[in-house]
Amino acid sequence: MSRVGRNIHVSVDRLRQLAHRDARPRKIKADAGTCPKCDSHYSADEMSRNLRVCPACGHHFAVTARERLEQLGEPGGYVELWPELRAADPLQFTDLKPYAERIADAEKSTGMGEAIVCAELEVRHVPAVAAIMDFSFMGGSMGAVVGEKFARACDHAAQKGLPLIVLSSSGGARMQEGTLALMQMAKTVIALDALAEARVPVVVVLAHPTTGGVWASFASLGDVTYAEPGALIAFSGPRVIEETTREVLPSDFGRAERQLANGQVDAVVDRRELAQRIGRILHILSRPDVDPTAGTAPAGLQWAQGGAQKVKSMMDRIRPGSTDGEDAG
Amino acid sequence: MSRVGRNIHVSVDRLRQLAHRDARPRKIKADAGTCPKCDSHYSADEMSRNLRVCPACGHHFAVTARERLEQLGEPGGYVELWPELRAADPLQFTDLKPYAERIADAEKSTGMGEAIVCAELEVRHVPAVAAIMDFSFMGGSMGAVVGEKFARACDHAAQKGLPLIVLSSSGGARMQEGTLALMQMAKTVIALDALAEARVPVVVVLAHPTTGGVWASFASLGDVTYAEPGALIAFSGPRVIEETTREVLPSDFGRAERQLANGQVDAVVDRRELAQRIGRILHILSRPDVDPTAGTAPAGLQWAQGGAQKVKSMMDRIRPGSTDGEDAG
Amino acid sequence: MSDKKHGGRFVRKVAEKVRRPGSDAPDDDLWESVQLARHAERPYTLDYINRMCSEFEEMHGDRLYGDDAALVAGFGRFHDRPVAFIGQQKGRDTNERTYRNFGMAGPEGYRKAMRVMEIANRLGIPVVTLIDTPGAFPGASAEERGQGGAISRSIQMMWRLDVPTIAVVIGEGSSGGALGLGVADRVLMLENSTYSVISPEGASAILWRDASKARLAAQAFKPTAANCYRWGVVDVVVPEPEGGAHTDHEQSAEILDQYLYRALTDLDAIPSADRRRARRERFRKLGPLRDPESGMGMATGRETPPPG
Amino acid sequence: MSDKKHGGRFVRKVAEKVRRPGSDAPDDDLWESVQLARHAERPYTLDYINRMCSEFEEMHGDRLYGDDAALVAGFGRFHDRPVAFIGQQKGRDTNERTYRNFGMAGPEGYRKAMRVMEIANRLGIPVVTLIDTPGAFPGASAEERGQGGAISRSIQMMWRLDVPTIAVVIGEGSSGGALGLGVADRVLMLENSTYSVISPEGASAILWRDASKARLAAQAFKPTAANCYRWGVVDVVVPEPEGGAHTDHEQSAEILDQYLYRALTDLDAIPSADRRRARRERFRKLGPLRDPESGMGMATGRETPPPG
Ligand SMILES: [Zn+2]
Ligand SMILES: [Zn+2]
Repeated sequence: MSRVGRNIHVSVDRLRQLAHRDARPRKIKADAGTCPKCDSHYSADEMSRNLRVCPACGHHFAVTARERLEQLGEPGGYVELWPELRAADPLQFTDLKPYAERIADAEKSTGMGEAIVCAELEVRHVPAVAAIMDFSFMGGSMGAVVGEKFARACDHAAQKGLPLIVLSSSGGARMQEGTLALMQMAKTVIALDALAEARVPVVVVLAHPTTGGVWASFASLGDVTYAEPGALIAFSGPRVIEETTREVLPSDFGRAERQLANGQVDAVVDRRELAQRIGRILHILSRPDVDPTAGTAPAGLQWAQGGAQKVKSMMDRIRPGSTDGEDAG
Repeated sequence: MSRVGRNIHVSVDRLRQLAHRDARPRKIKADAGTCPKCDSHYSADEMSRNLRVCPACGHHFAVTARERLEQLGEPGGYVELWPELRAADPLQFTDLKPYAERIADAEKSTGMGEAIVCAELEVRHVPAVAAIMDFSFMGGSMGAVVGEKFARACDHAAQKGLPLIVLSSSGGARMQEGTLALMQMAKTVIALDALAEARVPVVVVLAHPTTGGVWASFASLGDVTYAEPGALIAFSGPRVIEETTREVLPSDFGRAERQLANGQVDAVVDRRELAQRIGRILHILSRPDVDPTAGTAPAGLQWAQGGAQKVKSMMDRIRPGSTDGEDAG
Repeated sequence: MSDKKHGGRFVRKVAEKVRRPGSDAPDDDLWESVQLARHAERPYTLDYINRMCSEFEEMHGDRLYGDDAALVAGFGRFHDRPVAFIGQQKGRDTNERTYRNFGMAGPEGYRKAMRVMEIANRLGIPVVTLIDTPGAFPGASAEERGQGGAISRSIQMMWRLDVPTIAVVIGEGSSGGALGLGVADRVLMLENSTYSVISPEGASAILWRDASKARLAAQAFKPTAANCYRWGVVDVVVPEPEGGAHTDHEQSAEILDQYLYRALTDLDAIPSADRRRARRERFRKLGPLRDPESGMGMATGRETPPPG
Repeated sequence: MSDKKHGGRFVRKVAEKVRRPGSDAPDDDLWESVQLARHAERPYTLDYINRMCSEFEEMHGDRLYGDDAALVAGFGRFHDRPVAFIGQQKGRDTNERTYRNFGMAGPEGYRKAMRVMEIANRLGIPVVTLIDTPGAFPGASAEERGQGGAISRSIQMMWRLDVPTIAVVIGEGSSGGALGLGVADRVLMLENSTYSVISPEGASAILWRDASKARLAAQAFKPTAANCYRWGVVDVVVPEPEGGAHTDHEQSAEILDQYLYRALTDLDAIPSADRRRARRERFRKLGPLRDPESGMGMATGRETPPPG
């Protein structure tokens, strides 16, 4: 391996330092509020206040799509789009349990209609469309509804000229919809191009896990790609790889930090900084409010009017034989 | 390293077998006719008949640009373009010897005006424009004349709708023309896009050696890229790398066969098959003489006329509920 | 080679399969298709290309990292015109299987495919893909070099091409590794091939938590040509010689040649912008769901008129 | 920040250098420029970006193989508009130098640059490159992953961009590794920077067969801003604070900021197709030669009116 190559930039290391200040391991019976990494325990209220990140060790717990919207947007300030769409059962599929039953169960246990929530919202005062996956709904798997809602979100954002924020958390295509689920990969990739034509950016946030057909479709096509710490990002999961190739994988295989070194993501961003980071990049990429040619030059400079002759005239000022004009500005 | 990855396809291995039939090592005093690899000796006439390839071991000797034209084209059948262009000496450059003197010497010893020859020719009955470098003229280095002739060759090919054949053999930019030689990299890369706009292909043949600014500009941008066996293909040569990084390089570092495994070339082609291979790919890529929609269908099929309805009607033939038409064809 | 000779018999046979609703098909037929789709003697990508093209020149390498023998790509002379052929390539004996990595392409394969597509698009040459893979290569190195992004970008590139495109599922079309070559103006599928979100064995291990339930999984996925046609996933089912493609490579290639030539001639007549619009609509429509706003059930598949 | 404050003095000083024919310049001045161009305290790419942008977000990775710290690329907010900044990055202490690989980018660096350029072009965001490198990384692994093709494609991409582009040589601009970021609508060059086909040490070893003749080589190559301006290689020489950019990073960035803003505002006013045509012509004209058909000597450089 060359000296060039796989240097690592974890952009939010300083949050690791914060961790120790607020640390307080409390050993009690493990439940949903227990950190699987350091055994700290939190009340539901504490968890929510910490954006479901363990302040002691930085472990990122799973977050539902609606919680994500609250974390990213202004308080209470989002409009959900197409919540009414529901999965069909085109294959009349049954594995250990009929698909129809699985869907009904998921709807009951999560209170969601599907594994993705789309919404219009503002992130740090920047209006955007968000498409947010929810792992708690059948492993965030992508069937026809996820594909359709994602595609509609692309169209909607393009029509309104708004950037798209994608948050992925998925085991891949929804197998219970068979070949038709596979086709959602094509559908979502094609839909993304509406944003390219509208010249608005796509920010993708890869949450744990982003695997299979979701990583191999829209989730790997962001203009800017952030990943949450520790998120598994892979097309084939570690178990499949180990079984197929008999490789022994490192414990951090496919994890966000490693995928950063592999050149697959732009930054690993702690959830507590996520909204701020998304807001910042969207602000940077936004078009200027004022036409840059129409008089925003700093005081003391007279280059606000005129056009193609400017650099030439600037060049003239330092050209051999030309002595005038150097003090004009 | 994965099992996928660096599989090697040397496409002309069978020529190695030919070698042994015609082999005849003859140990005499080494001169220009002596093979540096196996010490076989050949007369000038034998060398020329063998396209300057050692029949005993397959070693590829250097070839001048004009010899190349004879090897590639129909006998005597090429028209040289812009032979009159000559190098200037913009920096009044002197190293161990003045640049002007080096140029004059090169012209005298090679009988060439510069390190590239451009011509219109036919390769196996396919008309094309060729830009062929000559290592014997100042190491095939690229200065303003090479850049300009190459750019004109691109324009000429594009205007005539002919494919471009590039044969590179160069140590890189011509240092004696300083920063202006560096700029020829940009000039040649930009010029190549004329062919993209004209929708004609570019076939690049990498001969020994293709290094530095020539590899890092037009030589790495062919649509189809062949390399001669054993050709060194690299941006930085092995000596520079060993001195800079203290790496110990394998003996075949940067050689054609290895660069094939690295995904950098399409095939390693023995010189004795080169004209045939170029002719073949140009023939394959050429537009059909007959409009494919205008009646070239094999007898017995009635799909020569009509348009968008065809696949649909074909589909209809095997659609559920449709029983007619299956025997129509 | 005449349509009279093969067309009638084969087409009638296929039409009967298609007519039969999937759920009524006996297990045996379905499992037979799955087995035939990966029969060791079934013609592979190069078997078709070499028979259909008068000349073929294979391209190698992605210009980035390496050359992937699990995916072949190049330019062929097909009915006296240039056509880019791209497909996964399986091997027949142990050595060749290893060399071809069982037809499981890594990122270098998809990137070689994209390189050839870009050239084809620029030169105005149609692209034909032949799909035959148990899936993209599941290996750590493939993941580290961006397997996911390679597939998604291959899908994106196929959708963006201005030239006519045809995808043919010739054997086993499993998972994103298959779809990476599957976004085309026309999608054809050989009679005994399969096209599925996952291999039956993979599904068996995941959904039934039991690797031995592959047959059950296949029955649940129903990934046959007839069903894919019914779902609207493929446009044309290409007949195979009696007994399956493996019984007669020559005849199999002849039939595919006819279907490809017909589809190409058809696509030639459609302006590029219309083709791309139809390509987009084709994939956009796939996947039935329940939309209460527009009444129940978003119609796709062959209940409604086929696309195009 | 006012032009009055810096502009007059600096511009006059630069103009004097430019006026002096290169061959008359005393050795000392030229060697001093070469030394200043790589002064350890000279501002590097991120020193400029962080001062010129109100906000900057660095992008990482080529999505293919890795992330190259020798080349930084990202989006900044510059005078209340988005601008893509891309440049080689050197390090100041030993650790950072190693981390940044001495500003010698590998293929991953140029491919990251291209990725960011593609996004900028699609979103209509101008591209500014900052050139500061002893050359592209000379390593076996870089060659095996296509160093040559990475540089040529970066050149090709810069030429193809529809958005306004500005390249600035801020320090050492040596070899194809520099030119890989150098094809732009406007090429600026800091007063004490160098732009050359090879480093003086490299030239010394090759042409004089003696590594100690770097000073002689520099004298032969004359790679100063004044000479590059005279040759037509750069359009604008950007003045540095008295004593060189390393004496005052703030002031250096302020001056560059002014020049960039001016050039950007200028380029905004030119239609994209015209800009691209001029970009092509600009590089097409470079390189004097003798053409007997058109009389002797193909004119380039500042003997004739400057381009644009
Ligand atoms: Zn914890
Ligand atoms: Zn020999």
